[in-house]
Amino acid sequence: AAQTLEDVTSRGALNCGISTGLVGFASQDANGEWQGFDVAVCRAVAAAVLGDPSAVDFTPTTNQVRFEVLNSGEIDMLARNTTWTFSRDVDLKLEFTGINYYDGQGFMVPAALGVSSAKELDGATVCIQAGTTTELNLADFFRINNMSYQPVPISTASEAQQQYLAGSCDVYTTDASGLAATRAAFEDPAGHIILPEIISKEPLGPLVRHGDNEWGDVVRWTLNALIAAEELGVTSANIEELSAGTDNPEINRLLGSEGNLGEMLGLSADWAKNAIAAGGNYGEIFERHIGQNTPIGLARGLNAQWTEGGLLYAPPFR
Amino acid sequence: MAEAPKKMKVSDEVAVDIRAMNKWYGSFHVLRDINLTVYRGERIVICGPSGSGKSTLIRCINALEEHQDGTITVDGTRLSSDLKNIDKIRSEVGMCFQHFNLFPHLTILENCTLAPIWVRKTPKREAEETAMHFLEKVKIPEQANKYPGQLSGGQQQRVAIARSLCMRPKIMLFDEPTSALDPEMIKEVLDTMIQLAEDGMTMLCVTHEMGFARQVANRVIFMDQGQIVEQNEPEPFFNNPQSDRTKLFLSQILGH
Amino acid sequence: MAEAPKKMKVSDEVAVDIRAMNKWYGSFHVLRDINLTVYRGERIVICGPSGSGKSTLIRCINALEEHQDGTITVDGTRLSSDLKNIDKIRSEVGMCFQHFNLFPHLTILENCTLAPIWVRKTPKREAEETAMHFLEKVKIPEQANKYPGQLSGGQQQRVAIARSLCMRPKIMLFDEPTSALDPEMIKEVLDTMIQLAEDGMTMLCVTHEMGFARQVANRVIFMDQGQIVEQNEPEPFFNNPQSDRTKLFLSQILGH
Amino acid sequence: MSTAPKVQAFVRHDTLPASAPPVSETGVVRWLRANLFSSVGNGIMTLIALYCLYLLLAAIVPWLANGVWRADSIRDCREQLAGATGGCFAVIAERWPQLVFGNYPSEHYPRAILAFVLLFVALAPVLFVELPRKMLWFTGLFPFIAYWLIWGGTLWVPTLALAGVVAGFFVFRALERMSFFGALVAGLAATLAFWIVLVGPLSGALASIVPLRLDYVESREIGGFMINFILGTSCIALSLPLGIALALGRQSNLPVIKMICVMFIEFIRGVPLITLLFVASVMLAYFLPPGTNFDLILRVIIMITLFAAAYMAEAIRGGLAALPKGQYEAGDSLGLDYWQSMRLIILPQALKISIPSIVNIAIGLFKDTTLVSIISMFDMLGMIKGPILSSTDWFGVYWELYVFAALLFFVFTYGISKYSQYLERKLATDHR
Amino acid sequence: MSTMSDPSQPVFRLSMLVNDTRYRGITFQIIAFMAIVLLFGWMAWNATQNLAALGQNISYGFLGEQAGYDINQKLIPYASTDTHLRAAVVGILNTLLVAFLGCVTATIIGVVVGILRLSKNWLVAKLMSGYVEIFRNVPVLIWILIIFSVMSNALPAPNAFRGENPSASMVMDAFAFTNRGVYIPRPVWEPGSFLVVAVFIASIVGIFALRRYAVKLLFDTGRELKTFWPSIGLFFVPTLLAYFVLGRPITLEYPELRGFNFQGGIQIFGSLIGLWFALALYTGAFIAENVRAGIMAVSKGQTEAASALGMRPGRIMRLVILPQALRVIIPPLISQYLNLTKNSSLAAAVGYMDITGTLGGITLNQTGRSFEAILLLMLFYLIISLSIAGLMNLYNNAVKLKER
Ligand SMILES: Nc1ncnc2c1ncn2[C@@H]1O[C@H](COP(=O)(O)OP(=O)(O)OP(=O)(O)O)[C@@H](O)[C@H]1O
Ligand SMILES: Nc1ncnc2c1ncn2[C@@H]1O[C@H](COP(=O)(O)OP(=O)(O)OP(=O)(O)O)[C@@H](O)[C@H]1O
Ligand SMILES: [Mg+2]
Ligand SMILES: [Mg+2]
Repeated sequence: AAQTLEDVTSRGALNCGISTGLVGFASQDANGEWQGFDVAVCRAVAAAVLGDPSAVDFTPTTNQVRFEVLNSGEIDMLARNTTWTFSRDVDLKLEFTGINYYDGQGFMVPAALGVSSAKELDGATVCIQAGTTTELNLADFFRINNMSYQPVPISTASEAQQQYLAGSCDVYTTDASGLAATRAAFEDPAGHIILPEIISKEPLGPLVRHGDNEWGDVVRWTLNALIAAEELGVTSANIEELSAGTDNPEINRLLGSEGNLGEMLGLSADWAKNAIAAGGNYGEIFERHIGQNTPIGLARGLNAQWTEGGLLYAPPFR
Repeated sequence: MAEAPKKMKVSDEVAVDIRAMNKWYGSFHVLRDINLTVYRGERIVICGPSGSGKSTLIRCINALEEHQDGTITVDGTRLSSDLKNIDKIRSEVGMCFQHFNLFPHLTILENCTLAPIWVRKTPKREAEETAMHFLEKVKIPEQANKYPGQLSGGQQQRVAIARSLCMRPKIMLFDEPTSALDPEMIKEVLDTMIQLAEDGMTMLCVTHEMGFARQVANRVIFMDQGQIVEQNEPEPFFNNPQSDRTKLFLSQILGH
Repeated sequence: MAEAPKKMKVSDEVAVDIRAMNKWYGSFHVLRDINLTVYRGERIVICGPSGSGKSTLIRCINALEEHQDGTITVDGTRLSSDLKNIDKIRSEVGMCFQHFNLFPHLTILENCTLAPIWVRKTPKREAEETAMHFLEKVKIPEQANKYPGQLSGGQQQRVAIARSLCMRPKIMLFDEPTSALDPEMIKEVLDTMIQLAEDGMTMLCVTHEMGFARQVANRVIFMDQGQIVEQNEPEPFFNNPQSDRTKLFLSQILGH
Repeated sequence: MSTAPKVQAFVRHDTLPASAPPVSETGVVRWLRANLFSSVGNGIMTLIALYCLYLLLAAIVPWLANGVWRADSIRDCREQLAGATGGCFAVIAERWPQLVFGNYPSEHYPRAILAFVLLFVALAPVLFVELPRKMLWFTGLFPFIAYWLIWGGTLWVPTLALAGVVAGFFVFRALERMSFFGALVAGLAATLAFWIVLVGPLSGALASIVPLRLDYVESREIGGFMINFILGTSCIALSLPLGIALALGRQSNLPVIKMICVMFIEFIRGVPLITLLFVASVMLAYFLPPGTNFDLILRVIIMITLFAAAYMAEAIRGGLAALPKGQYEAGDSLGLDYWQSMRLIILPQALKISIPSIVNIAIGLFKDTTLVSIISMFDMLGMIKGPILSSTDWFGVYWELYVFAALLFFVFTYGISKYSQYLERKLATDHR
Repeated sequence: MSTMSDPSQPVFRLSMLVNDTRYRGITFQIIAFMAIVLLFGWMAWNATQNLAALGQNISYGFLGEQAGYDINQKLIPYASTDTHLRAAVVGILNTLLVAFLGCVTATIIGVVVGILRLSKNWLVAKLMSGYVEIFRNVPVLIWILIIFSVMSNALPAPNAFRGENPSASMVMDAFAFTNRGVYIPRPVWEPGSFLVVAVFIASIVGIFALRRYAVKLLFDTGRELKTFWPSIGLFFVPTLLAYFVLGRPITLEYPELRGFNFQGGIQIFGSLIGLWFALALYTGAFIAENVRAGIMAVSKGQTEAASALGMRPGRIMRLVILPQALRVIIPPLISQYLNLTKNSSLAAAVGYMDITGTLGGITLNQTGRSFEAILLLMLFYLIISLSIAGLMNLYNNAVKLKER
């Protein structure tokens, strides 16, 4: 199974698995174009491998089928809000290639409820999206804090939101990013507050099959390139200019004007340049799809560069 | 057919009295100004072309159809929309249909005892005895524990007659009881009816079996377009019909 | 009925030869030690009480039923489990059922041409001509384009005969061809069969039409309980039956 | 007994004129009395029914009447409504192409619509026997035309596929005299061999000489109601022959074949369709040689076809059982072999008897195609649940889309069920 | 045709395999059998290859591992620390629960609607056929989604019961209808309560005995005993008497609003109600058609014959029409029950934790054991289907009309 890269190049398109729809991360516009934060990772990989960010065939996947679809070879990579866990990595024989979003599970309640901490939620009815780590975290959190609750599992975010607004549950829990996105779409966002507790670590990242390390490297380093680009100040605006050569050797190695990193990966020298040019660096992608100026309005938080107090830390390109 | 029964004396007690009766289906005038008096013990055969209202007439007598105008009196009880009257009349009038309408989920014996037990409140024991008596009369006692589906058409029709008789009706109505049967079975059923006639049962019978009419009827009634066109004793009726309609009709059915 | 055909001289060629044939349904012994030789041009009528195995016997001849013991040879071909032999025999033996079994989804003409086209591989044109010829023979060429459901029972049975004839069989089997018909239609069908007999067709016919038997049969066979009890020419058979079973049976069917 | 009354001879020479019924028997009053107020109980029921009707309308009418049809997003809708009850139908107005076609490229909509219209032309001779039988030729060609119109690519692929069928047919014809069944198997094998061996390279070669191509559209771009329709029609069409084969197998007197068919049918009928769809989406790949990987739509079509075939088989078995035994015997006695009598005598009649139940299965199947949304296919329902409701603009609308979907399905399935009723009435009087 | 003795041809030729009725069938069967075995063998071989390539194996060990998730609706005790197997069992019970409730409700709806559709009342008949057409012609998944959200939007949230001037209030202070479900009082069994229950069961038995006695009396003597009021009396009086005599051993725990939700009492979850009603309304429409067809299949002649014998409509229905109609109605009715049970696998759409939601949903998802989970899932449905189908065959054979 060590030939995914060849398959992709000979096919001329990347098969990328994404979510069937998650506001800000993967959704379709009126023209049927996939847009979103996860989608951008796919496009970047396609640009890196094939030089064309639009050479992606998206396969929407549900929670149930995502790993099978990857394992059966139907898709080359899965870029969908999937939490990196031990058992998924080891037992399910998947390979997580990095983290594109540091999330954590949080709670949203109507402001009128007068709750200010998750510890006050004893006896509450909680809406969750079924079939994710969210349920496990929730169970653990309430058990540890000796509280009872009623889970209401819902299959899609739009239905969960519908139930929450109708008052079928007191609390809506999902990853904090999802909470923010949901809240932003409300008629009255101010009427709902996101509680301060984050009860879990949810590192979300793209993943590939076990056993094809070359392909894993491609995906891993494409993601790292996006992150490093932001750290190094490479943006879609200045990339043409910088790729001509700079006095920063790391930028040069990244953009292929120096060294042979691309060759080592089995790609062209300008692979990272293409990846970054596809949708900009990590920061640009973030701002375009889920940042402060979008209706979703997420702050960078943990997803800021390490230099700015966040956790984003791309290994060096050398 | 068996030897001709003596045409029995008819009493002057009135069994059924129909006066100026009219019936409409929607705006279609099916029965027009029907006047008919049937005496106890009389055997009347009704004939006429298809659609002339024969079935409707006899169905009116036991209130399977309601009439809109005129009166029907059965055995002194005036038919009205009062349920009690209807029940009373129905328990005195037995009816036999062209397609027998036996209850397929019940055995022959149960078919015959159902109504006596539930309507007449006869103890089951007694009802079964009566039923066997009448089944013997129609000559099929050995079929008592079979189901209708296992019997031939002629046998089914005879069960249907026995079933009506078990309610000990004073009047029997027959609506073309033999027209759904194969020729050899017709005889069985007609024999049974002739025997009934011999016993003095008051009968109104829609049929085109002219042999039967000649043999047992006191009176033959010819209907057309919802009216009684002609009535007479069988001999003059067949040999010397008065109305042109009747002549035409008789020439058709006797000719073939 | 038409005038009696001359009882034709029978050739000494054997058409059907049945030797020591036995048949069981499960453990029920339906046919016991049947020995029968039918010569070409012979017309045989088989009669006997219900359940005596008449139908089973003639159904064995064209392998609609299998037999377990003994041999059946039709026109020189020994009936065996080889499909080719079965096909050969069936294409030489025509069969007419009590309930006609016409194909209701095909027109009369299509009913008649189906087997010639698909089994005999006759060109359609030619098959249709043959079919019309036989339909004329049974006197219903004008119905060729109707569907069976539009025909009367007698007409349907005649079509069934024509359908068999279209395969130009050497032998025709009839299983009570008239018993599902109304009396007036029986005559039509019997006339057709008499005409066939006149043309010299070898026929085996299960029937209780004794007039037909007297008129056309070379031999009448009486079966009871799976055995051939008596066989003789019609005159001696009817006038002077030998076995008591036959006498009893004849008294019943001729009496009613 | 006293003096018996002498029979009154009576003759009427003139006909009484028909007279109008009493007032109570005609007109609106009678209609009302007969249909709404024939008794006290009935009157009460009428009132209750009227009240229910009122409640229903009171809930629905304002929502429909105040509906907003023109807006950019749900926020816009809410502003326009300013608190009043009303639907935000703008989402339908904006997203209807997606609802109907999924992500099918909009410049190719005419192709899909043409295929849709041609479907009716192709179906017409099947549905209405009065039409000239010649039209069935088009019906036979339609699958290839439709495939080409919808997926595009070079015309050579469907043409060669058709050629494969024709080749199979000739093989069948050549061998038919020897054994129908053997010929059938050989014909199918020939077709398959032709497809596998020849279609790929030959179409490539021919296409490079004479291109004749439409833009290729990927399966995954097909979605919305279109996919429900494709799945529905192709699965129904494919399941029919398979269902016939299974039904014949189940009626067979060869115990092994019978057992295989019974087990297959009972297994399929015993499990819910979505578990089979799970199998199609996650398990089927395991059962195929490593590395094979074919279109999800194709996998789903296979699964739904198997599912429908099991039900079809039961419907057809009913038809076979309803045929009198005499029909089989008449066939035998004329010398027709098993396949001939099946094809010429038994099946035409059995199928006709089972048409109403076949149509019911078809309706059920068409509705069940929505279940593919559960395995993340973007059929109409999947489109709503996935991309549309999770788009930033329309996150929060709900009812409007589901009601729209319900309505669309209703129109089609109700149409089919009306057709089946028409057919039942017609068949009841056929040939009489 | 398989055997026909033919002693003169003892030699066996190869062509006899195809042409001889004795061998032909066997030949075909062996070919078919081998084809199937080969097909399965091929698939199994592929599966082992594929699994080996992925380094996976088939193992049901995950069933013994800790599930880790909670289930709201459970009929047996279950906590997130229990195993996946127990979660699956909870799911199975939930499937059976919704299937049972759905079947009962669908039958009631179907029978009522089916009869009303034949009503002489034009408006009622039209409304009912409107209901049937609308529900039959729209996919059940859409109905599940629509009805679930109708429920959660039309009923008040528990919040609405709060405060000085609540916008919603409990019915009789005992039942609360909220969009999270319906809360009803829970009986609390104290010592002595089993006596009350025993008395209650005894009185039910008594009612049946009374009815049998009434029929026997009618059969024996022709006297008819009125059983309606005595039955009702028997239903209530002894139980109430025992209840009060024993000092009210059964008390009710009323639901009351505490914290976020109503506490106490029994909660019937919204997802259960939504799914239950969607399935019941959908299947009810089909059952209504079956019922109507069944009643119409009993010819009008039967009613007329019975009326002509002097029977009243109620009796005609019970003694003549229903026994015949039921033979026609019950077989399709049971297939509808099967359909409902299979359709309940769509529960995931509303988050009802049936077997598809637990074993086929969260467990599958958390453990990634899709192969095993789906096989188990199919097995479960297959067992249910086959046992119901078996029952149906028994019934069919029992009521088959006796024919000649
Ligand atoms: N329910 C009904 N509604 C409307 N018209 C009816 C109805 N029943 C019968 N009719 C019409 O009333 C007329 C008389 O019907 P009826 O059945 O009494 O005729 P009939 O003399 O018994 O004919 P047949 O010999 O065919 O049985 C016919 O024209 C028939 O079409
Ligand atoms: N398929 C069968 N299985 C078992 N027994 C059968 C079968 N077919 C016929 N029989 C029995 O075989 C016996 C002969 O039947 P057959 O039909 O040949 O009688 P028949 O002389 O033609 O009678 P009929 O005059 O009633 O047609 C009967 O007792 C019948 O019950
Ligand atoms: Mg009549
Ligand atoms: Mg016979």
